[in-house]
Order: sequence, then C-alpha cells, then structure tokens
Amino acid sequence: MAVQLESEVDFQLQLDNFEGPFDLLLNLIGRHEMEITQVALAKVTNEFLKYVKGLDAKKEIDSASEFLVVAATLLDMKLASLLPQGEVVDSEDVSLLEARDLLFARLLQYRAFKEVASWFHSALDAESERYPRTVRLEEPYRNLRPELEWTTTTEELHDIAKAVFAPKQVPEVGISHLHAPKVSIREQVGIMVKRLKQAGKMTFRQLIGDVSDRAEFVARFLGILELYRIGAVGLKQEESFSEIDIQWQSKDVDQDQLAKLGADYEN
Amino acid sequence: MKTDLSMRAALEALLTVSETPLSIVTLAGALEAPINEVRKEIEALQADYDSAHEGQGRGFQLREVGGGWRLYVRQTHDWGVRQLVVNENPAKLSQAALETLSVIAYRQPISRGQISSIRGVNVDSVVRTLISRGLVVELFQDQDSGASMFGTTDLLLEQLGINSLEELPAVSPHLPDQDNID
Amino acid sequence: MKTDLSMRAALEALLTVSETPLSIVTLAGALEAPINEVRKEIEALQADYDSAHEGQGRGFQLREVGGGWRLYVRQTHDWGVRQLVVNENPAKLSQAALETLSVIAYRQPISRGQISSIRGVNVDSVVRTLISRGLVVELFQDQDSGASMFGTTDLLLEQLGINSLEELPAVSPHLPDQDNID
Repeated sequence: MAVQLESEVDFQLQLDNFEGPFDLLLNLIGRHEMEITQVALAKVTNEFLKYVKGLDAKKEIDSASEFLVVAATLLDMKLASLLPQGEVVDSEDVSLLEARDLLFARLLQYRAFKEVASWFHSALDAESERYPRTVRLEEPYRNLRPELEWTTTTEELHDIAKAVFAPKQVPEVGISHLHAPKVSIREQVGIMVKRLKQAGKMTFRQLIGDVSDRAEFVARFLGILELYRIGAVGLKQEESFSEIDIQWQSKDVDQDQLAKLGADYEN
Repeated sequence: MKTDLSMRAALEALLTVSETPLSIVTLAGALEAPINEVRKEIEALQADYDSAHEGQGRGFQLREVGGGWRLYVRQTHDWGVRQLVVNENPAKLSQAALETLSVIAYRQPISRGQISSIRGVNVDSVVRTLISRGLVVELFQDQDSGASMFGTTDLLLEQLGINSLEELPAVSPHLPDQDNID
Repeated sequence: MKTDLSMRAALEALLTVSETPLSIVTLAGALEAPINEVRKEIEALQADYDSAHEGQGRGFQLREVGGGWRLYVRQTHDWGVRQLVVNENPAKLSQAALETLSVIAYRQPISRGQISSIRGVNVDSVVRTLISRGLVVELFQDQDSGASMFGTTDLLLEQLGINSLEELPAVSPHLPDQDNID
C-alpha cells in the first residue's frame, strides 16, 4: 500500500518502509531538508496524517497506536498554532506545551540513537573483517584436558530436555512504556457519579478539572460514554468545540449496572 | 622467581594456543603470577609487536577486546590473509536490530517496554534475535514491575572491536535525560 | 617491490591465522612473491623467534612440519599452557552445556541457530565445548542455509549406557514442532 503525498517532489511512501512514527517523521522532515523544529513538524503534519490514514491498523497493530499518539500531538500543535496568541495559559495550554516538548524530546532521542546505530553498523562491519588467531589447540595439549566426569543418567538428561522444551513464560507485553499505573474506569465512573449526583449538572471540563494524567482523562471520557449508554446522563453540546454539558438524569439508575460499568475494560 | 622476559615468553605461549580473548586474571591464574606484572608484560609485548620490523610492526598484533587479550592479524595485512582464509561472517543485523542494540548499549539495564517507548515500535522479536546472537542478555528481573532487564555482552564488545562500554562514541548532545522522557 | 621486512610481516600475518602448515608455494602464491625470497624470509623469522627475549626464544616457534610451516607453542612453556587448559576445561559439564546437549540429542540434526532459539541464548561456545569433548559432531551442512547441522556421538550413548537414541525416553507430547520454533 502506498500513500501519495502533497509535496514539491512527487514521491510515494511504502508503509513497510517505516519502523514506527519517529522513523516516518524523521524521514518526512529529512525530505524537506529541515532541522527538527516546530516549523518542520507543522509542515510535515499533513503528510504524516495522510500516512496514518493509510495505516492498516490490524496488520500493524503494534505500531498503529504509537502513530496515533504522535498524530494527535501533531494535530494539537497545529491547532494551537492557528489560535490567536493570547496570554491566557490554562491547563489545556500547559498540557499541549508538555505534549509538544515530549514529542520533540522523543524525536531527538530517536534520531540520536539512529545516528549512533550507524556507528554500530560500521564498527561491526569493520571488525568482521579482522582476523583473530583461532587455531585449534594442538593435539598434545588437547589431551591435557581433565577427563570428562560424566555423572548424568538418561533420566536426568530427559528431565533436562523436558525443562528446556517446556513452553517459556510468555514475555509480558511491553506496556511499561505506557508509564501510568493502570487506571480503572470503574473507579473514575465512581468519582464522576458522586460529583454529578451532588451538582446535577456539570461541564465535561469541570469534570476533568482535577485530572493531570492522560490515562485518567481517557478513562473519564470513556466513563461518560458508558454512563450515557445506560442512560444515567444526558449530553448536550451547542456547537463543535464548545463546552459539553453533562446532566445527571437518573436518580434511580440500576445500581448493579452502575457498579459493573467499565468492568469490560479491565484485564 | 621468573625473569620478566620468561614471563613474556610464557604469555606468548598462552596467547598462541587460545581461541578466545584471555583476561588478565585468566593469564595470571595460568602462570600463577601477580596480576600487575602480567598486565605490565602484556603491554610490553603489545608495544614490542607494534614497533618490530623497524617500526612497521609484526604481522600480528595484540589487542584488548571484549575483556581480554588476543592475537590478531595486523590490519595492514588483512588483504593478504583474505585470500587464504574465509571469514565466516554471521548474517548482518537489520537496521531495526542495530537501533535496538544501540538503545540497549547506552541505556542498560533496560526493559523491552522502555526500548519500545524510545523506538516507538514493539521490539520483542528484535530483542529475541539479539539474544540468540549472544549480543544481549537478560540481566535480571525488575523487582517492582517484574519486567526483564536487558544489557549487552562481552561478545558484543568483541564484535565491535572495543574493550569496554566506555569506548562507545558519545551520543548526540541533544539527547535528553531518560527520566524526562518516559 | 616490497622490502624484506614488510614481506616478513606479511608472512607472520598468514602464519597467525593458519590452522594447517603452509607450504612455501602457498605462501609465495598468497603474497605474489618469488619462492626463494619467501623461503629466505621464513627462515629469518624462525631464527628471529628462536633468538628473541635474550636468547630464550619467544613463546611460539616456527616449525616445518609435513611439508609446510606453522606456528607452534615452544615446548619450554608446556607448564603454563597445561595450567591454562586445565583451568579453562572443567571436568564436569556446565548446566548450560547439559541443556544444549539435551536439545541436540532430542532434535538432531539441528543448527546452532535452532538451538539458540530454543534455549534463548547464544550457544556458540557451549557447542564448541561439546564438540571438543567428543559428545557432539557436525553431521553435514544444510543445503539451503549452509548452516552446520549437529548431532550426538556414540560416545554420548556410551556415557549414558544406552545403545541407541531410541532408548531415550520421549519428551512430552506438548512439544511444539520444530517448524514452529525457528
């Protein structure tokens, strides 16, 4: 699958050519012969997004989520650059700045390791052309080795084989890079229900006002959708990007159902 | 007590028969000699080989690589040797493997998840390849997360032609601190 | 035209890597040099090694054996070499060696790479040990991959006190197919 890109130079990108979002971003920036700067990122955002659209999420499930995270950050940055430059610094701006800096840092880090990998390449290459002395021990000396003390029985060898062939513990999927401790949607729903019951009506912005962690933010968002699904809340938004009002609707919502909310997401 | 010269000759004998790099400790153990002296004599031999034949050096040289000393053909003469012996080079590492290897080399001990977060992709199979090539090993399991922590081996140093991780080139000065990133 | 000394160094390079004695003709061919000169320089090297270290000789010597020249350990240093060989070759097999041996016993013919992927570590040096102990041999080279394929020897059967591999108890039926492993 190939994606046609808008660019001075007409070129096509093969999906399989890129190892992850940073690889792609670096390549895009490189094609425009730019250094890694905010301008460069803004300039390649469209190309990057086009590429992400073409991602076969099923096939590349491992990396698709990483691409999406980067795409989301790029989009945020692009949006921010379109907004009038005010002095207001609210929590959203701050988190946007953080996301931007994080993206820069990770991209620079990736480039640094990519650069150093080329040193590894040439060092391994050069050393493979070197000739160490690897001459087998001369016959008389070979006989100097202490005689082999064999104490293993057939049964023991069999036991060793069984242990070696036994399926290894499946290596845990690398989720530690998600960094955040696991966030429970059930727990977040609990917090929100309590507040909504008290206030009756809140905006989504108010509901997430105390959240500093991206995972918690996501959990609350999903929680709201779940609450909406069982009819516990009503949602209203006047226009795109305006505040979302959340109305607590059911004073006698099924407590069992409420308690189970979000359980699907766990484990 | 042996004179220095006879220890020097004994060291040459050991280096002649060995198929692997020999550490100073191994050499000292075999000769039952003090480590300091062994190191001094090894270095004297190295200098001797480098300065022989009126300064052009012998056809072999002593190199400290991957934690030990070993006789190598001097690079000047590789061309002649190439006609005589075939180097059995293992398959070349992929770009992904090289990048993963460099992340592990500079950031060890490091978990698969941490490598993934730097590279932006899943690295399980690449790490497996590096392990089976003997370039990377599992060092221990992290007490808190239970994650396997990986590091590089002496074989890697040997194949890079260096003796310690300190000989790795410095990474880009732009490189931010790990702590600030993940 | 090379000077004598640089030819001498080039000869040293060839002798450093060669397992078998090299004939003057082979050496002359590799260096594209006249046979007479090669002979002269080889003999000069031999004298050089014998007289070095104030007359006691280097730890290695050049000997003409079976129609060719080869580097050997000088007999004087038997003692150190013996100690090294004993220290580096424990009488008992290590756990790693036993595990590798069991993989080879049950899965032969098998390549180093296949063993590595089952054991999850590099097995090059362990396989070398098993071969040098006569428990494992290279059976043939795989036609497609060119990889050396290994199997166990009669000596292993003898040590285990069995007559054939079929007497080894079968391993569990959960055993995944070879194809699924590598």
